Amino acid sequence: MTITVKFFASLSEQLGKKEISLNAQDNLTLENVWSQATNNAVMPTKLLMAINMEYAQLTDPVNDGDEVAYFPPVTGG
Amino acid sequence: MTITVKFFASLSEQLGKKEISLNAQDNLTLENVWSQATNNAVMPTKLLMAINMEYAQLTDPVNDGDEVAYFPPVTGG
Amino acid sequence: MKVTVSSIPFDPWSMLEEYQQQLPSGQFGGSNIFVGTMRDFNVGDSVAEMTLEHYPGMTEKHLEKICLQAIDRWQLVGALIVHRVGLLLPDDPIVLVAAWSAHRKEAFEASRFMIEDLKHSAPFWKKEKTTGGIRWVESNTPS
Amino acid sequence: MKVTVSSIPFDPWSMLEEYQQQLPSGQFGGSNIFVGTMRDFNVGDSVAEMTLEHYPGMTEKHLEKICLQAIDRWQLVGALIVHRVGLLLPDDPIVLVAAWSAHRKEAFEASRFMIEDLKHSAPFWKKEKTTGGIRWVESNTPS
Repeated sequence: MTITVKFFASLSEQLGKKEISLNAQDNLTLENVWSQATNNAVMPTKLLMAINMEYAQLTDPVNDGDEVAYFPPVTGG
Repeated sequence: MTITVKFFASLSEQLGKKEISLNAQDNLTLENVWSQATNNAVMPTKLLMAINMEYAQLTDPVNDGDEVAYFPPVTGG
Repeated sequence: MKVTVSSIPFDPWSMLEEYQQQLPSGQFGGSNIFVGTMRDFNVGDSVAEMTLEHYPGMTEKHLEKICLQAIDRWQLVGALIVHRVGLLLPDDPIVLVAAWSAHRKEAFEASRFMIEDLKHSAPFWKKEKTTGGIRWVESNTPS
Repeated sequence: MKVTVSSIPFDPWSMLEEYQQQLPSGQFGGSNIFVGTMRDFNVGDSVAEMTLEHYPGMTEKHLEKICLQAIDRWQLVGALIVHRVGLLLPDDPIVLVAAWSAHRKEAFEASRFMIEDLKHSAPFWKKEKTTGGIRWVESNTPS
Protein backbone atom coordinates (compact mmCIF):
# COMPACT_ATOMS: atom_id res chain seq x y z
CA MET A 1 0.00 0.00 0.00
CA THR A 2 0.98 3.62 -0.48
CA ILE A 3 0.65 6.24 2.23
CA THR A 4 1.67 9.87 2.56
CA VAL A 5 3.58 10.79 5.73
CA LYS A 6 3.94 14.40 6.90
CA PHE A 7 6.06 15.96 9.64
CA PHE A 8 5.61 19.47 11.04
CA ALA A 9 7.47 22.20 12.91
CA SER A 10 10.46 21.25 15.11
CA LEU A 11 9.96 17.56 14.33
CA SER A 12 10.23 18.21 10.61
CA GLU A 13 13.45 20.14 11.21
CA GLN A 14 14.94 17.42 13.43
CA LEU A 15 14.18 14.66 10.95
CA GLY A 16 15.16 16.78 7.95
CA LYS A 17 11.97 15.90 6.07
CA LYS A 18 8.52 17.41 5.60
CA GLU A 19 6.64 14.85 3.57
CA ILE A 20 7.37 11.41 2.13
CA SER A 21 5.43 8.86 0.15
CA LEU A 22 5.81 5.41 1.69
CA ASN A 23 5.35 2.09 -0.08
CA ALA A 24 4.64 -0.27 2.78
CA GLN A 25 3.21 -3.68 3.56
CA ASP A 26 -0.40 -3.96 4.75
CA ASN A 27 -1.66 -4.06 8.36
CA LEU A 28 0.47 -1.29 9.80
CA THR A 29 -0.22 0.89 12.83
CA LEU A 30 0.88 4.48 13.32
CA GLU A 31 3.76 3.10 15.40
CA ASN A 32 4.96 0.91 12.51
CA VAL A 33 4.65 3.76 10.05
CA TRP A 34 6.75 6.01 12.32
CA SER A 35 9.55 3.42 12.37
CA GLN A 36 9.56 2.95 8.60
CA ALA A 37 9.23 6.63 7.75
CA THR A 38 11.99 7.76 10.16
CA ASN A 39 14.38 4.76 9.90
CA ASN A 40 13.58 3.85 13.49
CA ALA A 41 14.24 7.27 14.98
CA VAL A 42 13.57 7.59 18.71
CA MET A 43 9.99 8.74 19.20
CA PRO A 44 9.60 12.06 21.07
CA THR A 45 7.69 11.71 24.34
CA LYS A 46 5.08 14.31 23.48
CA LEU A 47 4.40 13.29 19.87
CA LEU A 48 0.98 14.01 18.37
CA MET A 49 -0.33 12.22 15.28
CA ALA A 50 -3.20 12.18 12.83
CA ILE A 51 -4.69 9.95 10.16
CA ASN A 52 -6.46 11.77 7.34
CA MET A 53 -6.39 14.99 9.34
CA GLU A 54 -8.05 13.54 12.46
CA TYR A 55 -6.12 13.02 15.70
CA ALA A 56 -5.19 9.35 16.19
CA GLN A 57 -3.30 7.00 18.54
CA LEU A 58 -0.09 5.00 18.05
CA THR A 59 -2.03 1.74 17.86
CA ASP A 60 -4.51 2.94 15.21
CA PRO A 61 -4.35 1.07 11.87
CA VAL A 62 -3.24 2.82 8.67
CA ASN A 63 -4.86 1.97 5.33
CA ASP A 64 -3.86 2.30 1.71
CA GLY A 65 -4.09 5.89 0.51
CA ASP A 66 -4.11 7.37 4.02
CA GLU A 67 -2.41 10.64 4.86
CA VAL A 68 -0.54 10.27 8.12
CA ALA A 69 1.05 13.13 10.12
CA TYR A 70 3.34 13.44 13.14
CA PHE A 71 3.93 16.69 15.00
CA PRO A 72 4.97 18.24 18.32
CA PRO A 73 2.54 19.82 20.85
CA VAL A 74 0.58 22.64 19.23
CA THR A 75 1.23 26.26 20.16
CA GLY A 76 -1.30 28.32 18.23
CA GLY A 77 -3.61 31.07 19.39
CA MET B 1 -30.02 73.65 54.47
CA THR B 2 -30.67 73.26 50.76
CA ILE B 3 -30.40 69.97 48.92
CA THR B 4 -31.17 68.82 45.40
CA VAL B 5 -33.32 65.70 45.07
CA LYS B 6 -33.51 63.68 41.85
CA PHE B 7 -35.76 60.84 40.78
CA PHE B 8 -35.20 58.56 37.80
CA ALA B 9 -36.99 56.22 35.43
CA SER B 10 -40.27 54.57 36.56
CA LEU B 11 -39.98 56.24 39.98
CA SER B 12 -39.81 59.67 38.41
CA GLU B 13 -42.91 58.88 36.34
CA GLN B 14 -44.84 57.53 39.36
CA LEU B 15 -44.05 60.57 41.50
CA GLY B 16 -44.53 63.01 38.64
CA LYS B 17 -41.23 64.76 39.36
CA LYS B 18 -37.65 64.57 38.15
CA GLU B 19 -35.79 67.02 40.34
CA ILE B 20 -36.62 69.31 43.21
CA SER B 21 -34.70 71.72 45.38
CA LEU B 22 -35.53 71.13 49.05
CA ASN B 23 -35.17 73.62 51.89
CA ALA B 24 -34.94 71.41 54.91
CA GLN B 25 -33.89 71.40 58.55
CA ASP B 26 -30.46 70.02 59.50
CA ASN B 27 -29.64 66.46 60.61
CA LEU B 28 -31.68 64.55 58.05
CA THR B 29 -31.14 61.04 56.75
CA LEU B 30 -31.99 59.76 53.28
CA GLU B 31 -35.17 58.34 54.81
CA ASN B 32 -36.25 61.78 56.10
CA VAL B 33 -35.43 63.41 52.78
CA TRP B 34 -37.57 60.83 50.95
CA SER B 35 -40.55 61.67 53.16
CA GLN B 36 -40.21 65.42 52.69
CA ALA B 37 -39.47 65.28 48.96
CA THR B 38 -42.36 62.91 48.18
CA ASN B 39 -44.94 64.12 50.74
CA ASN B 40 -44.62 60.82 52.59
CA ALA B 41 -45.15 58.57 49.57
CA VAL B 42 -44.88 54.84 50.27
CA MET B 43 -41.29 53.78 49.64
CA PRO B 44 -40.84 51.09 46.95
CA THR B 45 -39.30 47.87 48.31
CA LYS B 46 -36.42 47.83 45.86
CA LEU B 47 -35.46 51.50 46.02
CA LEU B 48 -31.85 52.49 45.33
CA MET B 49 -30.37 55.81 46.46
CA ALA B 50 -27.26 57.94 46.21
CA ILE B 51 -25.66 60.95 47.87
CA ASN B 52 -23.44 63.06 45.63
CA MET B 53 -23.45 60.31 42.98
CA GLU B 54 -22.29 57.53 45.33
CA TYR B 55 -24.60 54.71 46.41
CA ALA B 56 -25.89 55.24 49.95
CA GLN B 57 -28.20 53.73 52.61
CA LEU B 58 -31.49 54.99 54.06
CA THR B 59 -29.83 55.82 57.37
CA ASP B 60 -26.99 57.87 55.83
CA PRO B 61 -26.94 61.57 56.80
CA VAL B 62 -27.54 64.30 54.24
CA ASN B 63 -25.63 67.59 54.40
CA ASP B 64 -26.21 71.09 53.09
CA GLY B 65 -25.55 71.31 49.36
CA ASP B 66 -25.79 67.55 48.79
CA GLU B 67 -27.30 66.07 45.64
CA VAL B 68 -29.55 63.18 46.60
CA ALA B 69 -31.08 60.67 44.16
CA TYR B 70 -33.66 57.88 44.36
CA PHE B 71 -34.17 55.32 41.62
CA PRO B 72 -35.44 51.79 40.81
CA PRO B 73 -33.17 48.76 40.17
CA VAL B 74 -30.83 49.45 37.28
CA THR B 75 -31.28 47.68 33.94
CA GLY B 76 -28.40 48.79 31.73
CA GLY B 77 -26.01 46.76 29.60
CA MET C 1 -8.97 53.67 30.16
CA LYS C 2 -11.85 55.36 28.46
CA VAL C 3 -15.53 55.71 29.31
CA THR C 4 -18.14 57.07 26.94
CA VAL C 5 -21.90 57.51 27.35
CA SER C 6 -23.27 58.10 23.88
CA SER C 7 -26.68 59.52 22.96
CA ILE C 8 -26.13 58.62 19.30
CA PRO C 9 -25.51 55.17 17.74
CA PHE C 10 -21.91 54.01 18.07
CA ASP C 11 -19.83 51.58 16.03
CA PRO C 12 -18.08 49.17 18.44
CA TRP C 13 -15.44 48.12 15.91
CA SER C 14 -14.18 51.59 15.11
CA MET C 15 -14.19 52.53 18.80
CA LEU C 16 -12.09 49.45 19.57
CA GLU C 17 -9.67 50.26 16.78
CA GLU C 18 -9.33 53.87 17.84
CA TYR C 19 -8.81 53.08 21.52
CA GLN C 20 -6.34 50.27 20.88
CA GLN C 21 -4.13 52.51 18.76
CA GLN C 22 -3.19 54.54 21.81
CA LEU C 23 -2.17 51.53 23.91
CA PRO C 24 1.55 50.84 24.49
CA SER C 25 2.94 48.76 21.64
CA GLY C 26 3.80 45.08 22.21
CA GLN C 27 2.44 44.93 25.77
CA PHE C 28 -0.92 43.18 25.40
CA GLY C 29 -1.24 39.56 24.36
CA GLY C 30 -4.98 39.40 24.52
CA SER C 31 -8.12 41.47 24.56
CA ASN C 32 -11.58 40.35 25.49
CA ILE C 33 -14.59 42.26 24.30
CA PHE C 34 -18.28 42.04 25.04
CA VAL C 35 -20.84 43.84 22.90
CA GLY C 36 -24.47 43.91 24.01
CA THR C 37 -26.91 44.47 21.17
CA MET C 38 -30.61 45.29 21.14
CA ARG C 39 -32.75 42.30 20.23
CA ASP C 40 -36.21 42.51 18.73
CA PHE C 41 -37.68 40.30 21.47
CA ASN C 42 -37.61 40.20 25.29
CA VAL C 43 -39.50 38.09 27.87
CA GLY C 44 -41.61 36.64 25.05
CA ASP C 45 -42.66 39.92 23.45
CA SER C 46 -41.63 41.60 20.25
CA VAL C 47 -39.79 44.86 20.96
CA ALA C 48 -39.92 47.68 18.40
CA GLU C 49 -37.84 50.28 20.20
CA MET C 50 -36.22 51.03 23.51
CA THR C 51 -35.31 54.15 25.46
CA LEU C 52 -32.33 54.17 27.80
CA GLU C 53 -32.26 56.68 30.63
CA HIS C 54 -29.19 57.36 32.78
CA TYR C 55 -28.03 59.57 35.64
CA PRO C 56 -25.64 62.05 34.01
CA GLY C 57 -22.58 62.39 36.21
CA MET C 58 -23.13 59.37 38.44
CA THR C 59 -23.25 56.98 35.49
CA GLU C 60 -19.89 58.12 34.08
CA LYS C 61 -18.37 58.10 37.56
CA HIS C 62 -19.56 54.55 38.17
CA LEU C 63 -18.28 53.30 34.81
CA GLU C 64 -14.87 54.87 35.53
CA LYS C 65 -14.81 53.10 38.88
CA ILE C 66 -15.49 49.77 37.14
CA CYS C 67 -12.57 50.36 34.74
CA LEU C 68 -10.21 51.35 37.55
CA GLN C 69 -11.15 48.30 39.61
CA ALA C 70 -10.61 45.96 36.63
CA ILE C 71 -7.27 47.56 35.74
CA ASP C 72 -6.08 47.24 39.31
CA ARG C 73 -7.32 43.69 39.93
CA TRP C 74 -6.17 42.13 36.62
CA GLN C 75 -3.22 44.41 35.86
CA LEU C 76 -4.80 45.47 32.58
CA VAL C 77 -2.97 47.37 29.86
CA GLY C 78 -6.23 49.04 28.83
CA ALA C 79 -9.97 49.15 29.54
CA LEU C 80 -12.84 50.63 27.56
CA ILE C 81 -16.55 51.04 28.26
CA VAL C 82 -19.06 52.60 25.87
CA HIS C 83 -22.78 52.71 26.70
CA ARG C 84 -25.63 54.02 24.63
CA VAL C 85 -28.49 56.15 25.96
CA GLY C 86 -31.58 57.62 24.31
CA LEU C 87 -33.76 55.98 21.67
CA LEU C 88 -32.53 52.60 20.37
CA LEU C 89 -33.73 50.32 17.58
CA PRO C 90 -33.17 46.54 17.19
CA ASP C 91 -29.56 45.67 16.26
CA ASP C 92 -28.24 48.90 17.79
CA PRO C 93 -25.22 48.26 20.03
CA ILE C 94 -26.16 49.03 23.66
CA VAL C 95 -22.89 48.43 25.45
CA LEU C 96 -19.25 47.66 24.75
CA VAL C 97 -16.76 46.59 27.40
CA ALA C 98 -13.19 45.61 26.57
CA ALA C 99 -10.08 44.62 28.51
CA TRP C 100 -6.52 44.37 27.21
CA SER C 101 -3.95 42.36 29.17
CA ALA C 102 -0.76 40.33 28.84
CA HIS C 103 -2.63 37.00 29.07
CA ARG C 104 -6.03 35.72 27.96
CA LYS C 105 -7.27 34.56 31.37
CA GLU C 106 -7.04 38.07 32.79
CA ALA C 107 -8.69 39.59 29.72
CA PHE C 108 -11.68 37.22 29.97
CA GLU C 109 -12.12 37.61 33.71
CA ALA C 110 -11.81 41.39 33.61
CA SER C 111 -14.34 41.93 30.84
CA ARG C 112 -16.77 39.54 32.52
CA PHE C 113 -16.40 41.47 35.76
CA MET C 114 -16.93 44.76 33.94
CA ILE C 115 -20.18 43.77 32.24
CA GLU C 116 -21.56 42.09 35.39
CA ASP C 117 -20.84 45.11 37.59
CA LEU C 118 -22.25 47.43 34.93
CA LYS C 119 -25.46 45.37 34.67
CA HIS C 120 -25.91 45.20 38.44
CA SER C 121 -24.87 48.69 39.51
CA ALA C 122 -24.46 51.29 36.77
CA PRO C 123 -27.39 53.74 36.75
CA PHE C 124 -29.17 52.98 33.47
CA TRP C 125 -32.85 52.16 32.96
CA LYS C 126 -34.50 50.56 29.95
CA LYS C 127 -38.02 51.28 28.73
CA GLU C 128 -39.35 49.06 25.97
CA LYS C 129 -42.00 49.70 23.35
CA THR C 130 -43.61 46.33 22.63
CA THR C 131 -46.74 45.28 20.79
CA GLY C 132 -48.43 45.30 24.20
CA GLY C 133 -47.45 48.88 25.02
CA ILE C 134 -44.63 50.73 26.77
CA ARG C 135 -43.03 49.19 29.86
CA TRP C 136 -40.01 49.72 32.07
CA VAL C 137 -37.71 46.71 32.25
CA GLU C 138 -37.88 45.69 35.90
CA SER C 139 -34.62 43.81 36.38
CA ASN C 140 -31.61 42.42 34.59
CA THR C 141 -30.94 38.71 34.21
CA PRO C 142 -28.67 37.50 37.04
CA SER C 143 -25.78 36.52 34.73
CA MET D 1 -19.97 30.23 11.04
CA LYS D 2 -16.79 31.23 9.31
CA VAL D 3 -13.19 30.02 9.58
CA THR D 4 -10.23 31.74 7.97
CA VAL D 5 -6.51 30.91 8.05
CA SER D 6 -4.73 34.00 6.78
CA SER D 7 -1.15 34.24 5.57
CA ILE D 8 -1.35 38.04 5.49
CA PRO D 9 -2.11 40.46 8.36
CA PHE D 10 -5.81 40.75 9.17
CA ASP D 11 -7.85 43.49 10.79
CA PRO D 12 -10.05 41.93 13.51
CA TRP D 13 -12.48 44.86 13.62
CA SER D 14 -13.35 44.84 9.94
CA MET D 15 -13.67 41.04 9.96
CA LEU D 16 -16.09 41.27 12.89
CA GLU D 17 -18.11 43.95 11.16
CA GLU D 18 -18.27 42.04 7.89
CA TYR D 19 -19.24 38.74 9.50
CA GLN D 20 -21.86 40.27 11.78
CA GLN D 21 -23.63 41.94 8.88
CA GLN D 22 -24.73 38.55 7.56
CA LEU D 23 -26.21 37.38 10.87
CA PRO D 24 -30.00 37.31 11.27
CA SER D 25 -31.27 40.70 12.43
CA GLY D 26 -32.51 41.15 16.02
CA GLN D 27 -31.53 37.65 17.19
CA PHE D 28 -28.33 38.17 19.15
CA GLY D 29 -28.19 40.06 22.43
CA GLY D 30 -24.50 39.64 23.01
CA SER D 31 -21.22 38.81 21.37
CA ASN D 32 -17.97 37.92 23.04
CA ILE D 33 -14.71 38.32 21.25
CA PHE D 34 -11.14 37.36 22.03
CA VAL D 35 -8.23 38.75 20.05
CA GLY D 36 -4.76 37.36 20.64
CA THR D 37 -1.99 39.75 19.68
CA MET D 38 1.75 39.25 19.27
CA ARG D 39 3.70 40.71 22.17
CA ASP D 40 7.32 41.82 21.99
CA PHE D 41 8.27 39.60 24.93
CA ASN D 42 7.78 35.96 25.94
CA VAL D 43 9.19 33.83 28.80
CA GLY D 44 11.44 36.75 29.74
CA ASP D 45 12.94 37.38 26.31
CA SER D 46 12.42 40.13 23.81
CA VAL D 47 10.80 38.77 20.63
CA ALA D 48 11.45 40.54 17.31
CA GLU D 49 9.43 38.32 15.01
CA MET D 50 7.53 35.07 14.91
CA THR D 51 6.69 32.46 12.29
CA LEU D 52 3.49 30.46 12.53
CA GLU D 53 3.32 27.10 10.79
CA HIS D 54 0.10 25.11 10.33
CA TYR D 55 -1.15 21.89 8.77
CA PRO D 56 -3.13 23.02 5.72
CA GLY D 57 -6.35 21.06 5.59
CA MET D 58 -6.33 19.65 9.11
CA THR D 59 -6.09 23.09 10.70
CA GLU D 60 -9.16 24.44 8.90
CA LYS D 61 -11.04 21.20 9.60
CA HIS D 62 -10.24 21.43 13.29
CA LEU D 63 -11.27 25.10 13.55
CA GLU D 64 -14.58 24.28 11.83
CA LYS D 65 -15.15 21.50 14.35
CA ILE D 66 -14.56 23.96 17.21
CA CYS D 67 -17.14 26.37 15.75
CA LEU D 68 -19.71 23.61 15.22
CA GLN D 69 -19.27 22.32 18.76
CA ALA D 70 -19.66 25.81 20.22
CA ILE D 71 -22.75 26.56 18.10
CA ASP D 72 -24.34 23.29 19.15
CA ARG D 73 -23.48 23.48 22.85
CA TRP D 74 -24.38 27.16 23.44
CA GLN D 75 -27.04 27.59 20.73
CA LEU D 76 -25.04 30.36 19.10
CA VAL D 77 -26.40 32.64 16.40
CA GLY D 78 -22.93 32.93 14.89
CA ALA D 79 -19.29 31.91 15.37
CA LEU D 80 -16.10 33.21 13.78
CA ILE D 81 -12.45 32.13 13.94
CA VAL D 82 -9.59 33.83 12.13
CA HIS D 83 -5.99 32.68 12.63
CA ARG D 84 -2.82 34.11 11.18
CA VAL D 85 0.05 32.04 9.76
CA GLY D 86 3.42 33.01 8.26
CA LEU D 87 5.71 35.78 9.44
CA LEU D 88 4.35 38.00 12.24
CA LEU D 89 5.64 41.16 13.90
CA PRO D 90 4.81 42.55 17.38
CA ASP D 91 1.26 43.96 17.61
CA ASP D 92 0.07 41.79 14.71
CA PRO D 93 -3.21 40.03 15.55
CA ILE D 94 -2.62 36.26 15.82
CA VAL D 95 -6.09 34.96 16.46
CA LEU D 96 -9.69 36.13 16.64
CA VAL D 97 -12.53 34.06 18.06
CA ALA D 98 -16.06 35.40 18.41
CA ALA D 99 -19.44 34.04 19.50
CA TRP D 100 -22.86 35.66 19.03
CA SER D 101 -25.77 34.49 21.17
CA ALA D 102 -29.07 35.57 22.71
CA HIS D 103 -27.53 36.04 26.18
CA ARG D 104 -24.15 37.14 27.50
CA LYS D 105 -23.39 34.05 29.59
CA GLU D 106 -23.46 31.81 26.52
CA ALA D 107 -21.37 34.26 24.48
CA PHE D 108 -18.63 34.37 27.16
CA GLU D 109 -18.57 30.62 27.73
CA ALA D 110 -18.55 29.78 24.04
CA SER D 111 -15.70 32.10 23.11
CA ARG D 112 -13.65 30.89 26.08
CA PHE D 113 -14.22 27.30 24.97
CA MET D 114 -13.22 28.18 21.41
CA ILE D 115 -9.89 29.79 22.32
CA GLU D 116 -9.02 27.06 24.84
CA ASP D 117 -9.72 24.25 22.38
CA LEU D 118 -7.83 26.10 19.66
CA LYS D 119 -4.80 26.60 21.92
CA HIS D 120 -4.78 22.98 23.05
CA SER D 121 -5.63 21.15 19.84
CA ALA D 122 -5.52 23.19 16.62
CA PRO D 123 -2.40 22.33 14.58
CA PHE D 124 -0.36 25.55 14.71
CA TRP D 125 3.28 25.94 15.78
CA LYS D 126 5.10 29.10 16.76
CA LYS D 127 8.78 29.81 16.14
CA GLU D 128 10.19 32.93 17.77
CA LYS D 129 13.14 35.07 16.80
CA THR D 130 14.53 36.49 20.03
CA THR D 131 17.74 38.27 20.96
CA GLY D 132 19.05 34.82 21.94
CA GLY D 133 18.31 33.23 18.56
CA ILE D 134 15.50 31.31 16.91
CA ARG D 135 13.45 28.86 18.98
CA TRP D 136 10.26 26.83 18.67
CA VAL D 137 7.70 27.62 21.37
CA GLU D 138 7.38 24.34 23.28
CA SER D 139 3.95 24.61 24.83
CA ASN D 140 1.04 26.94 25.42
CA THR D 141 0.09 28.31 28.82
CA PRO D 142 -2.56 26.09 30.42
CA SER D 143 -5.29 28.79 30.50
